[in-house]
Amino acid sequence: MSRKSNAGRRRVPVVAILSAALLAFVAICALAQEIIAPNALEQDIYLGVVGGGVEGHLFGTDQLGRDILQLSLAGARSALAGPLVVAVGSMLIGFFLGTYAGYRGGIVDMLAGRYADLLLALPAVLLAIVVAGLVGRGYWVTVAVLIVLFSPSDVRLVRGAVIEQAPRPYIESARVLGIRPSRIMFRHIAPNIVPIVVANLLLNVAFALVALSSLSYLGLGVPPGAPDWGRQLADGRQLLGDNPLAAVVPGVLIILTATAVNLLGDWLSDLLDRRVVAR
Amino acid sequence: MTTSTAAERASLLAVRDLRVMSAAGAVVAGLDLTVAPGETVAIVGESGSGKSMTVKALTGLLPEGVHATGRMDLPARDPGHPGRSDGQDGLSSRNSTGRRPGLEIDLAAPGGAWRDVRGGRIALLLQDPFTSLSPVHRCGEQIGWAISGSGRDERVARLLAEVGLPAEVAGKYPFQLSGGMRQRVAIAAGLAADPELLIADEPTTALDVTTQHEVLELIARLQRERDMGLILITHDLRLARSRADRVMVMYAGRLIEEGSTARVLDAPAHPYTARLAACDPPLTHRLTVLPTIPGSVPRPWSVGAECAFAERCAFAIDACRTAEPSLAEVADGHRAACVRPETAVLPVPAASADALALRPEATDEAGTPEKAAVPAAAPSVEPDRGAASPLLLTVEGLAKRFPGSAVPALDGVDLEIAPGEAVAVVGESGSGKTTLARCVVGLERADAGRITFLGSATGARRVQIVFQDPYSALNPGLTVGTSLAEALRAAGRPKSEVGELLELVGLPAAYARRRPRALSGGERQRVAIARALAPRADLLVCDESVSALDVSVQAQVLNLLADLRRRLGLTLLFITHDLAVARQIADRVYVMHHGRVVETGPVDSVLGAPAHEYTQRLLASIPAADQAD
Amino acid sequence: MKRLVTGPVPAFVLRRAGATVLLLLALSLLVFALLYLAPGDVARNLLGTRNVTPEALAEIRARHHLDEPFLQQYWRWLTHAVTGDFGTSIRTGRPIGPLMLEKTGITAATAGLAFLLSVLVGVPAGVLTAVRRGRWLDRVLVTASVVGVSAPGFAVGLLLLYVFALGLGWFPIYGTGEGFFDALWHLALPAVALALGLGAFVVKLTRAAVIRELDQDYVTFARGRGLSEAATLRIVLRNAAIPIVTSLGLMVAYLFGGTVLIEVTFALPGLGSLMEESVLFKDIPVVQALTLAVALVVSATAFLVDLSYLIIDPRVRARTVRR
Amino acid sequence: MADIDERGAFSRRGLLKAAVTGVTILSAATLLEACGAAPARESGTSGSGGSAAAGTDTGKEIELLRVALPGSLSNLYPGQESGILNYYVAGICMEGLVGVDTSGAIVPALASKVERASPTTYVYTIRDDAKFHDGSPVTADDILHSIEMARDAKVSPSTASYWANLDKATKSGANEITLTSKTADEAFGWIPSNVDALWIAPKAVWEKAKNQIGTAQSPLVGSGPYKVTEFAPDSHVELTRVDTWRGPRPKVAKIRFEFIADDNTRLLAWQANKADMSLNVPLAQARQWEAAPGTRVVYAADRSYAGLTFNVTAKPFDDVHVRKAVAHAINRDAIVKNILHGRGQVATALSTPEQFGGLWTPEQATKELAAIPQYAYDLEQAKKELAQSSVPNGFTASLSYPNTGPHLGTAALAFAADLKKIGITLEVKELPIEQWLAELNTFPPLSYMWYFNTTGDPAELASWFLGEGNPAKYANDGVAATMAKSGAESDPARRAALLVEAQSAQAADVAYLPLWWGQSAIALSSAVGVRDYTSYTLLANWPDHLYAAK
Repeated sequence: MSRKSNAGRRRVPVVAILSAALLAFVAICALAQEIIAPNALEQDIYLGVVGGGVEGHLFGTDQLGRDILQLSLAGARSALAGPLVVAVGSMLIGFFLGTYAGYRGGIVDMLAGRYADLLLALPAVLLAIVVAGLVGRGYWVTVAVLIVLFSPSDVRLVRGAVIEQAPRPYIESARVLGIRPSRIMFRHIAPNIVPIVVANLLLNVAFALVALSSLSYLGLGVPPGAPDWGRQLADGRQLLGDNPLAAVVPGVLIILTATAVNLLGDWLSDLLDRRVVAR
Repeated sequence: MTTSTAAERASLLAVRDLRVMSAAGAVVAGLDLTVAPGETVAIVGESGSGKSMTVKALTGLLPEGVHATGRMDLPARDPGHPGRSDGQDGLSSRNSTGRRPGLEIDLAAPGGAWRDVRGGRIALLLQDPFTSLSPVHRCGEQIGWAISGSGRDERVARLLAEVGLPAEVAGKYPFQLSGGMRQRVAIAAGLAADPELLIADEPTTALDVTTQHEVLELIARLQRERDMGLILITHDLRLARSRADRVMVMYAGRLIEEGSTARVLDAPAHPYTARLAACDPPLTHRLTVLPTIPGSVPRPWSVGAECAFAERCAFAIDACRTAEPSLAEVADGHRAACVRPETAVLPVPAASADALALRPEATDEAGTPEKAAVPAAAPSVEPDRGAASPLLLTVEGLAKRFPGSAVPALDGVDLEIAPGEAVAVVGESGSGKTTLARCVVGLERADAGRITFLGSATGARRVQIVFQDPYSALNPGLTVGTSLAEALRAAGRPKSEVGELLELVGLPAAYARRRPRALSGGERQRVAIARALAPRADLLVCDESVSALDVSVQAQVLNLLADLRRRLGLTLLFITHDLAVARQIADRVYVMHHGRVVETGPVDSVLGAPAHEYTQRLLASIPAADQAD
Repeated sequence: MKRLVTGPVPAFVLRRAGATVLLLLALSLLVFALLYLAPGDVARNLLGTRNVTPEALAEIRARHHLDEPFLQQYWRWLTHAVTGDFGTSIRTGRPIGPLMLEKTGITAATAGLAFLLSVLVGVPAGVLTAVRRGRWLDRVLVTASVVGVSAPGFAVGLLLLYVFALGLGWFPIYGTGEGFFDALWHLALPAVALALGLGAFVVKLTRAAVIRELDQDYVTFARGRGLSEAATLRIVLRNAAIPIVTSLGLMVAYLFGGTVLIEVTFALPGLGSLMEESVLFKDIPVVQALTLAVALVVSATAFLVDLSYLIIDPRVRARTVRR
Repeated sequence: MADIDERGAFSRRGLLKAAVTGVTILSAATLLEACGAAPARESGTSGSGGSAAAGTDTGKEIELLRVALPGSLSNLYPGQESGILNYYVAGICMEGLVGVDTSGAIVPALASKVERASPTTYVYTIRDDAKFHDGSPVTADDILHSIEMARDAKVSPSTASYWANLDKATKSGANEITLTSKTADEAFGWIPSNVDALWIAPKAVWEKAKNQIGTAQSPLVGSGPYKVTEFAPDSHVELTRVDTWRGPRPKVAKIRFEFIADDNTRLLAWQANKADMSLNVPLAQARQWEAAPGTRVVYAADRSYAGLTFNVTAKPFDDVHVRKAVAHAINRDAIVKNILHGRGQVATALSTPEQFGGLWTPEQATKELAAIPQYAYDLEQAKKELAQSSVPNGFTASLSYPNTGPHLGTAALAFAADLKKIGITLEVKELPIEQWLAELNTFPPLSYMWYFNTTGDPAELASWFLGEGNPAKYANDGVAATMAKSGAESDPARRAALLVEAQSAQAADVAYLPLWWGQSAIALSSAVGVRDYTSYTLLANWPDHLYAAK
């Protein structure tokens, strides 16, 4: 957050290493779901809910007799994929629209500003439900809605950063040299806002994870039965008496993963000497 | 300048073996310092010399991760030492605190004692009056913070009067005041706790030249009235010469020479001091080639067991490279850290001259003042102004007012530049000179008036610009090579010319792979010039292009520009606030004031015999002018 | 400040009010369109399912003007809305005003309490971390705030409920309470759950703002002329207040989103749950009124933030007055 | 409006209540079990919980009964806000012309006698000993005004449409009111009851309240055994026993309903001993409720039907082999045992056993209905059927369930796993109840039906499902003829036989696959006992069935 002080920043802090390790593990689970949690979706409705510690089910099972541990590991995929797509997607919108609005100003800037105002004032739940209803419910529909909902802040962020860069002498020199505006925007300004973009991307991943889980919790995200931490947490609430781990494990995983991404993002933004943009 | 006996009186402050360490290494490597009441000690050095860290260490304000060692003694002082002329009030406030006890401070010890030092014993005045006051507090309030007890408002009013400000300034916010007024407010705030010693860190660098003069006069008066010690941190030798009793020269974290101002600056015993003094462009005449010091100041911690200046010194011998020379007395009170102090006064041998300045006519004359205003040999002869040859640039009746601003930035400016000519526009901040430059290169659109190139208002403007700040001149996200390639690409020239461009400005072609942050300020400014040359511009606009550079580097860049003019037939429009620089670079000069051109003509006549009152005032404000008087 | 009363400030207010009206207008059209497009049928929702004759459906539709073209429906709503008549809820048949008023109390109290908590704890904590930058206290608090930002409110709420309400019995498990102190006691846990994430944000932004100010020259100068650390900190805080207040203003919009989940978790019948119910039922008048109310609150907050600049930042004051 | 619509209106309301209550708790949607949508309304005569399990009656008074309501009420008048919970509260405060008893029969209320003078004419004799809570006598004018109000879409938007079949309501004598319906309809007799669409209040109260009766400002006033003494919308409501009640004095002096919409919160509150009675305990949590100390959970069959509907005109379900394959792949026993935790019964027919009251006991009915051909869980058989079908290699289909019935989703996931084994991919989707209702009207190829029978007529669902305009688009002349015969048959036994015959014929075609008949539950603290608990009980004068237990 602060400007880099000269001393003591060379070392990678322990939290960053731990965060990276946790995320690596989650990423492996997401990529190699079939190997790590091959039986995640295997049901045993005769077994039903059992508590933790049962042989073969360290964390017990859910209502359908599915193993909580395997299900939770399998949930890593939807915990990473969606948030990553949300962060990247909204940042792409933010990057192009924000850069254009920030550099060219005028009507595009005005429209981008109103677009952001409108989206920020729109109730998120309304948009999520309406789009889900029009297109059908599903994980990726929710992801798409979140991209739209996340984009205004990214537009503002990039726009602000571009506006900060534009009057700098090296950009003015490029203008005097007669370099095309599009090239100035994406060849000359872009490399300098990459630190902000990257740091914000990570923070958005964490935020999107929480948002997706929240929508799953409200029944708007993943389809029933799919391995997803938010969904598991919601479904697991009914089972608190029989197997509290069904809710606790995914809940802890959400918090841990989001924290790890956030810590890594903070560390990275420190590293990239990100200017603090408080507004 | 108070009394010549000041140094003999009991010192206010005595520092022994001050060292400042950062994570990278020593920033200040051992320094002793004493200041007597009423005495002015100037600490002189270029950027990276460690002078700012020294004063931060003396006030306990080192940034995080940096710490100091050493001892600082503040002897006990009687309350009744000579006060200000309106001493009544000062006495009463001092009586309340009584005799100030002696303080011995271990600079390595954490925290604690600084509360007794700062304010009442030592006050620190910073360079930039625009940032050193809180923007959201009224000036009176800010001054009053250091005053306890009743009668605060009266004290504030008296302090304001003392620094020559009307009482209503107390109710104003800093942004409502000019730079000079802000620095006066800052001085008043610094004096609020009646310090014995004022440390002023480049107190006038951010100010206009006329204001500079007033502020320095004010400080001198206050010092006299209060019998206050003053440590003046500056990079400006002229300023040190005009204001200091004693001078300490720092280089790469080391004190290399100290002594009375007259001795150190008139008869330097260290080659660096001598070279530095020579680099300062004279105001009174033009040098064909400015003396320079090759290379740049090394990082303090990268210097091994050797003389830190050895690498750049024309007279270095083996002994300079095997051990670090210690300060040795060369005359009474004059000490220097050089094994060959006698060489300092010698002219620089040819071999050591800056590679770019390496031209026959420069070799033996460098460092020797030349009285001829424009040598006949110089190819940049003033063009025949009566001839029909078309003017390169014509500016007619240019006017511009920024929205929300009460006064116009440009108010009917006329300007002409013939091909091959070098024209300087001088003026203080707010004079409109930068707006003029920006209009010429097309970064701003004027409200009224015409700008024509070679008689045509349209068509390709082969005009480029070099800005002031070397640190933001280059795109930090691109390598030097890419930046130049981009410029070439826009001009429709091949990328392969990057190497040539770099060599043109005296940099190795290998620099193309470097990132801007790996370059020194001078090198960056050279790359910026190379970039401006990429489209083979006819007119190069230099907007304060050397103002932010150290004096030795400034001389290098000025030499480079003069050289490019000769070689490429480049036309220069040089915007500067520094009359000495204008004198060195320009054929003709325009003096701007409040958006108007108040005087114009050949540089010699305008600077030598100014006709306009404002030009006269400008010239009178320059420290060297004091010296000349 | 007397100058504010004359000329420029009312003009500033007018400009802002105009922009807000335009935003509300665009928003109402957008929301109306979204609900119009949303799947489901109000008439069906009212009637339930099964073999309803087309005539019966038509009758219900006609009663709620659902048979009119989209623009006509919107115009009907708009012309009523400008006279202050936001209509009646299709779902409950009650006038919107009292319906919303009833639920506003809970949401406002929860959100307000959470806001207060997060500011009262977050700002001092942020200042503390900034002053102790790099020390262990800073690291611990910063890491804790990251966890706070990362923990979804519903998960935290659930945890609080189980630990403090059921386990320790310190707080009630449900309900909204009667009378001020009882309500405070009932809303404490929801407010804490909401405030945790919010407070963590406040810590982060306060820390950033204070650190940025601590790096300024005027701080060095203040110390350099002997001001005490406490006095210096006061100056810093006054300056840091500008970015902090801005961010706090932006948080109001975020607060409303957060209350939906919290109201669910703690079974509080507030505006958040009303919004969700009404969206699902396609109860257009309620959703419209709610959306506009929230947008109005957000706009008003942004406006208040801008007005507060006039108080906090003399530079803005001067610029505004000059215009 | 057609005959079937009027009957539909009644059951429609059942679903509507599901919808409304469902929406109320939707915010917690996925967490909830059937709570909102499982109104324990018109259960058959069987009370599978019943007093046998309850403690003995101590004969003492119950000073205060704290009831946890699984939803939030903002208006107490069911004509305005018609969730099933509003009925439970309003029903003990206000009366209709008629009411219901625990067996589900229509019984006199403010009318002492009902006479059906013609198929479309109902004559009600008003009793003269009834008094409103304010002490004023109940007059025919009050009743006519109340009917007027109930028909007014502004005052009673939720129930006004139920009155569509009313031709006119007149005062035909000093103490007599005659209602005439437009068409003859068995279900018309239910309308002027406080379990359907009439709540009688003094005319003066209606007029004073304007359109806002049932709010905190204009609380309900009626002639029932309890009056509203405190109402905080969305928080709680308190009712106190009155002296004006003509019937036997209930043992409960004061009832305080706490609105706790969220299931988990309600369970927590229960565990913390904050309530004495909790309605609509979700089945998925039943074990946790049962495990709470001092708790008795009482179950009653609620005559609900859950089953699959195949659109027999839509591919691939137009192929009977596909339908049979699906039927063989569903393990209904396991679903009832493990997902419903035994709180239900494998359904063998569209009619529930409790609907044959007067002819068979539920046990007998179960036995009779079991004679209808069934498809045993047999994946081998399922594979064989699929192999003979037009899609021997399987296919993909989707199945939606309402968010108010998560156990439907769990069951769907359970049999989706089995279907997967024979090559059928079933995408299970959760929809908000509103969208689910909307989807049902589009005749999806495969859909859930979750239906609460409302009358005691065993043909209620069958006549819809096997008649014209049925959701499966099922047309079988033989079945239609049998159903027509049953409609004309007045002898209950022969009618039942015809119904079994029609459903047996349908079973061969598997347009509908019954899955289970449901139960619902209430929880009671061990200090409270209940007698004659059926799902009708809460719609009758239910505090009268409670007693202090030991």
